[in-house]
Amino acid sequence: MPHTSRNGLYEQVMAETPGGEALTMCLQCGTCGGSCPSGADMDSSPRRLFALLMAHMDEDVLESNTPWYCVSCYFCTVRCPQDIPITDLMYTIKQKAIRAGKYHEDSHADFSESFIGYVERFGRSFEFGLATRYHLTHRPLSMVRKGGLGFNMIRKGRLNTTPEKIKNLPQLTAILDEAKRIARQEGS
Amino acid sequence: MSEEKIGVYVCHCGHNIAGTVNVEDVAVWASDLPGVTVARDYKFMCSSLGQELIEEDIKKQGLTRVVVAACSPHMHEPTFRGACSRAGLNPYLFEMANIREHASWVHQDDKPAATEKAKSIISGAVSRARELEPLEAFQAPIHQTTMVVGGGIAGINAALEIANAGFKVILVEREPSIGGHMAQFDKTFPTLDCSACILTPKMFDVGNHPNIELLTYSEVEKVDGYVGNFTVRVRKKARKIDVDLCTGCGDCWERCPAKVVDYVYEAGLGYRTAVYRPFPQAVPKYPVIDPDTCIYFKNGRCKACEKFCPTNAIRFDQEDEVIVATVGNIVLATGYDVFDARRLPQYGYGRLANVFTSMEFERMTNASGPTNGKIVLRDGVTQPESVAILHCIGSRDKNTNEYCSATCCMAALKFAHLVKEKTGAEVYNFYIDMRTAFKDYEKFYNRLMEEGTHFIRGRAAEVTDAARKPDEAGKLVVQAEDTLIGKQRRIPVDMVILMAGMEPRHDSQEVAHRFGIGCSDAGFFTESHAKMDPVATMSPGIFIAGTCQGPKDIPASVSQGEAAAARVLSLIGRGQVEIEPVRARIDEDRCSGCRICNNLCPYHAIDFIGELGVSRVNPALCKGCGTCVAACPSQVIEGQHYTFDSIMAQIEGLLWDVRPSGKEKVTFLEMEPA
Amino acid sequence: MANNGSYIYYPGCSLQATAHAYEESMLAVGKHLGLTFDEIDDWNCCGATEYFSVEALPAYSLVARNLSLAEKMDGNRDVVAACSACFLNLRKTNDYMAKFPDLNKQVNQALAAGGLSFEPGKLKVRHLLDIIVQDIGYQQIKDKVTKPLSGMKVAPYYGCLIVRPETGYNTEYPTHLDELMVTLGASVVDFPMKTHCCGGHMTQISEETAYELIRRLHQNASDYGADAIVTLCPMCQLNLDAYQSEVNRMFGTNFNMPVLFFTQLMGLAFGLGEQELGLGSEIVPAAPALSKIGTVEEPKERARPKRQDKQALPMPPMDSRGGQS
Amino acid sequence: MADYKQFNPAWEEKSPVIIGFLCNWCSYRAADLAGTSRFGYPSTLRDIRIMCTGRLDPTFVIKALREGADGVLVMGCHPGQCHYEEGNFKAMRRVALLRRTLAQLGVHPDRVQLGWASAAQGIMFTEIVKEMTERIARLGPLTWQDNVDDVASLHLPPLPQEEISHG
Repeated sequence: MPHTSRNGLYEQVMAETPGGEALTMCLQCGTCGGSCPSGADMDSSPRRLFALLMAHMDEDVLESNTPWYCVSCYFCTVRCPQDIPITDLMYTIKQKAIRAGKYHEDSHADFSESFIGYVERFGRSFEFGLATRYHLTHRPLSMVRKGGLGFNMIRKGRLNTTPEKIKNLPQLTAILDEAKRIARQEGS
Repeated sequence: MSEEKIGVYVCHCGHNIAGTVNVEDVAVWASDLPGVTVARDYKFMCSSLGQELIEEDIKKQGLTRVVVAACSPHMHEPTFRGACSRAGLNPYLFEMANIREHASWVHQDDKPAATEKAKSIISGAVSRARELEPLEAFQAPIHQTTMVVGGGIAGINAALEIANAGFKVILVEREPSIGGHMAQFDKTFPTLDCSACILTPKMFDVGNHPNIELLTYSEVEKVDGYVGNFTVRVRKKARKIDVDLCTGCGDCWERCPAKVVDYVYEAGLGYRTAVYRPFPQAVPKYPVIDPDTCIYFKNGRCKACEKFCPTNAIRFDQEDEVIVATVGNIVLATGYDVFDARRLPQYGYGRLANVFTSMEFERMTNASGPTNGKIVLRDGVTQPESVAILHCIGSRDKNTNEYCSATCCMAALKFAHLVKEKTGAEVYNFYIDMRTAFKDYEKFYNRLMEEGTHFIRGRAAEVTDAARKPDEAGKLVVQAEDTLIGKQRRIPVDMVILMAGMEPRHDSQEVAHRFGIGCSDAGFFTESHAKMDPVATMSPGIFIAGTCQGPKDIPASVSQGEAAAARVLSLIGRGQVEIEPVRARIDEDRCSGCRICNNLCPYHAIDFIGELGVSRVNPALCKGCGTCVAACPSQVIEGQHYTFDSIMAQIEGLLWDVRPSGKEKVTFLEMEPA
Repeated sequence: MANNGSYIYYPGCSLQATAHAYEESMLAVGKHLGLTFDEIDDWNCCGATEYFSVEALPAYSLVARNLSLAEKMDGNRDVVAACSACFLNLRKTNDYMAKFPDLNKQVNQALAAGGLSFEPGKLKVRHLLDIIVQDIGYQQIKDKVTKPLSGMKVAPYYGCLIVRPETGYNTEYPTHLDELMVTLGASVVDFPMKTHCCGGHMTQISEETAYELIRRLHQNASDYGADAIVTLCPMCQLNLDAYQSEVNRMFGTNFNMPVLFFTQLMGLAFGLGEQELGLGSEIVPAAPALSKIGTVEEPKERARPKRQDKQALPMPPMDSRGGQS
Repeated sequence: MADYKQFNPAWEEKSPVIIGFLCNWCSYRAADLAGTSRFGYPSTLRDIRIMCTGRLDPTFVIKALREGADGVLVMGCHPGQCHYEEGNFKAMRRVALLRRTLAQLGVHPDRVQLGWASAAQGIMFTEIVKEMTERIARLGPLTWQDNVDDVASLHLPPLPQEEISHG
């Protein structure tokens, strides 16, 4: 591990991201922020978020909307001159924010959680359920507008209205439960 | 065994060793080692007082071996050998124990372990010292001729310095003309001197110097020998021109119908003919015929050049020539390659017409270049109204080259100035850090700021022709985060210049191998010491200068060329050189004549003496690697200074604390070496 | 042919729902080329980008269950995914487990709770397009073309996850889909946005963000005169196709750009029926674009200045060392 | 002092001892560079400078193992970059042969390793020492005094299971 005196959020984020220790090498060059397709909507560019993280301004990092606007395009990761796994670090920061309960109210943690809720219940994703549930609770207005779109999709046979379920769900549940137990035990 | 009187000196090296290793304890402990007469610790052994301590003990106590536990032998072995010599002890009876680089500095977090390791290292050195034998260094005469490889600005200066001192120089250059990259440039930063104006007089001097033999269009193929006496084989490629007849009049290339893009001198921005002289001021003035593009060599017809040559100097049948030269010293000044910007497709070079590399721009802004110095877009006519200059292309990037190319920031400022001066265009510099170290460079940066050049702190993320807004249509858009604002910016421009970094020559590893010198992973040649010996290499008699050693600008290259010349001249002045007597020696009485060693030797230094039926090492050719020593099935080859006994003793010494007790040495001498 | 034409197939949720046309056309084209795809029995969702946002280890374990099931299938065959997100997750989990021993240990510990195990690094995860261009090859495909797509101009759209992070193809400007389209007889526009993001899951959670990304792609494809966008990812297809009208509404634009899967165009060029290729399930109708097939090919536009311009400066060639090393 | 019991309880409070043969031109200088750069590594390595790995007499390795070392690390210039052109290739062949011989003697061949580090690769040098140390730590202390006696009486002992099973 890199030489740091603390075990704060910065160190934890690096430790919990495979290859994350490269973050100490950040040049603050802005290639990530310049490459980001959704950068305009972020309150901090990825570069600035890392600067906050390295300055141990943990609250600012956890409450930032930046990782929640990451679209996982990996442009930043492949272009980063210091080989920092930026996209993966964004995932880790999201996980940290959820665990700390600190994420920005504008963030999309609920969407992710609803999504995995379906995956855990059925073993498959369920777009119809997800879209209706998420939009009914978060954006009822857009739901009205998007109704037509959903109808179109159903008409074209592109939206299943009942979820698919895998056969050996208990196996999957056992695996996921064990994974969660290990993750908790690792003290993160 | 132990009639030897050994002195052990443990150096504190200030805090460098004493801060981690308990040097007092170690010295006391060492005094009990078998054969040790005196063991001391001292603040700085390399100081004159430290050395005098050794000299006094040798004289007064009659020491027969000296061990200094301090830094790396690559640092101070010569120092302490000198001290021994002065006190009358054969310098090869001295042994160094490296407890700094190999102990105190690498085990700073575990002082007891560092102390124990230091003891082991010293114990090994003491055991080995006992087995050392007095040796005499070889003296080899220095051949007075020097070879300089590479005719760029570093090589030119090295050659001129040596030649002006009255010694012969053979200057070998791969291209048809000397001049190197500097000949391609227009202006030089920060003074904006005309590059050609300051370079061409030097080129002329080289071409006309009575002491310089110029071999252009030539490459070194093989190097044998050692300092003072190298044998170098050079292939002089056929110019297909009889230079004794050629006047350089130019009739041939003016008539040549084969026009090709010139990727070397014009960096791809201009054309040349198949018979060509790279540029008007070329030295020598003679053209070459490039057989790859010449129509005659393709289909046997044309010969226009021959027809129009007024002196009948064209020789289509001319063959390559191999020249073997004997030289005393070699200066390598082989220069750099420009980073290929196509390796970073996000910047669009090769796809977007108006993205240029820095070298293309140099040619464009050069009055003798393809556009006669006009700054225009790829269409050849339109003058740009806005130009973006992207720093760090192929530099400071783990995806390409990790190092900083050192010159691009200043060259970018130079370009920005030239663009402004010639076109009045808006200029945007995208940079990570502005690096303007060295005399008057910062002043130039300030001048550019005064001129109104825009500086955006952020490495450009991409260059695209995909317009998002109407004002971007038809433009190149440079997208970057302006890190000082923290926001993404898109700057539409007409022209983009990529500041391509410096790379080692594509064949630098091979060249390093050919000359027997070190080469970094990146491919730059390795100097003997980064700070204290920057132009020497680990191979005596071979020096390096200029960008083959690492990225640097013109004044630094010139300085290194001259520094290398000074090193060569000092060797020539000395007349002879001392060579470490680390050599193989065959006990001819016991040699079975199996000749296994003959073929193993990479230097063909072992001859079979037919009438005696034994092999013999030629010490002038042997370099002391020890390969034959390890391979001899009869164990009759001795590696001087690294003898079998000395290494076996060192192993025992190193393992002083873990050796099996009670049992006397059970050696495996019954086992034949594989 | 590598794998003898037989592959382990991971469909992923989308291919059997929103992108059923992709699966249908893939299977039809595969059959035509003599490929078999053995579906992993009882596969589960790859977690998309969502699971990794919440918890890392369960996310890797979720993916690893599929890899473990695949590993148990017969033969040294490669795993093929047609969805870019599935491809990424399978590949990334495989690679990371091989590269990071701690992760490998923990994931295997979790798998053990379900009676499974997985040895990373042995299995190869590949995208469908990679199999088409590498294992089948352009020449064989060309030989099968009976109805060249001449007259149709397509914008080859790769999206993100098929090239990033490293998959061996140029991460910024790949050309294998371009070449495939040319092989089918279509003309290809030089599409600068070819590897830019379609908005991903942002269409669900931040329309403002997503629609702008979709707009950029359509804008660029239109500017370059494409008749259709051809894609290889169900998410890209969905976003560009289904949300096009929303984008038009938000920005006052008038895009009418059909978005097709590359397998659908392959099928058409092979002379397969529209029905079996799932054509018609797209929201923006493809018929106008498809009607151009067979019309005379327009001369390809030159992005580069013409060589014969006397003053023009030479362009650097693209060929040597064009990709990232 | 690092705790090597976690790798193999047989270490008790001891540490592995590794004899290193470093060539003068590349790996010895890599070790020097690790020092000047203050890159730490386990204190298990005790090195001997030889001009070239081509000088490596297999007897040296046997000697080191016999005299209490738990492993031997031979390090030279990268293949193709030998200061003496090809000494490291010769070392490669000799070490390969030696490892086979050692296995026959009941010593795990991984106790003898070959590594490369150029003069510019201080980090790589430390990585190799770390890896070697961990490998030896897992193998446990070399206790072949008994075996040696067997060898002396020319009876090759069966391969110790716990050692060979790793390789």
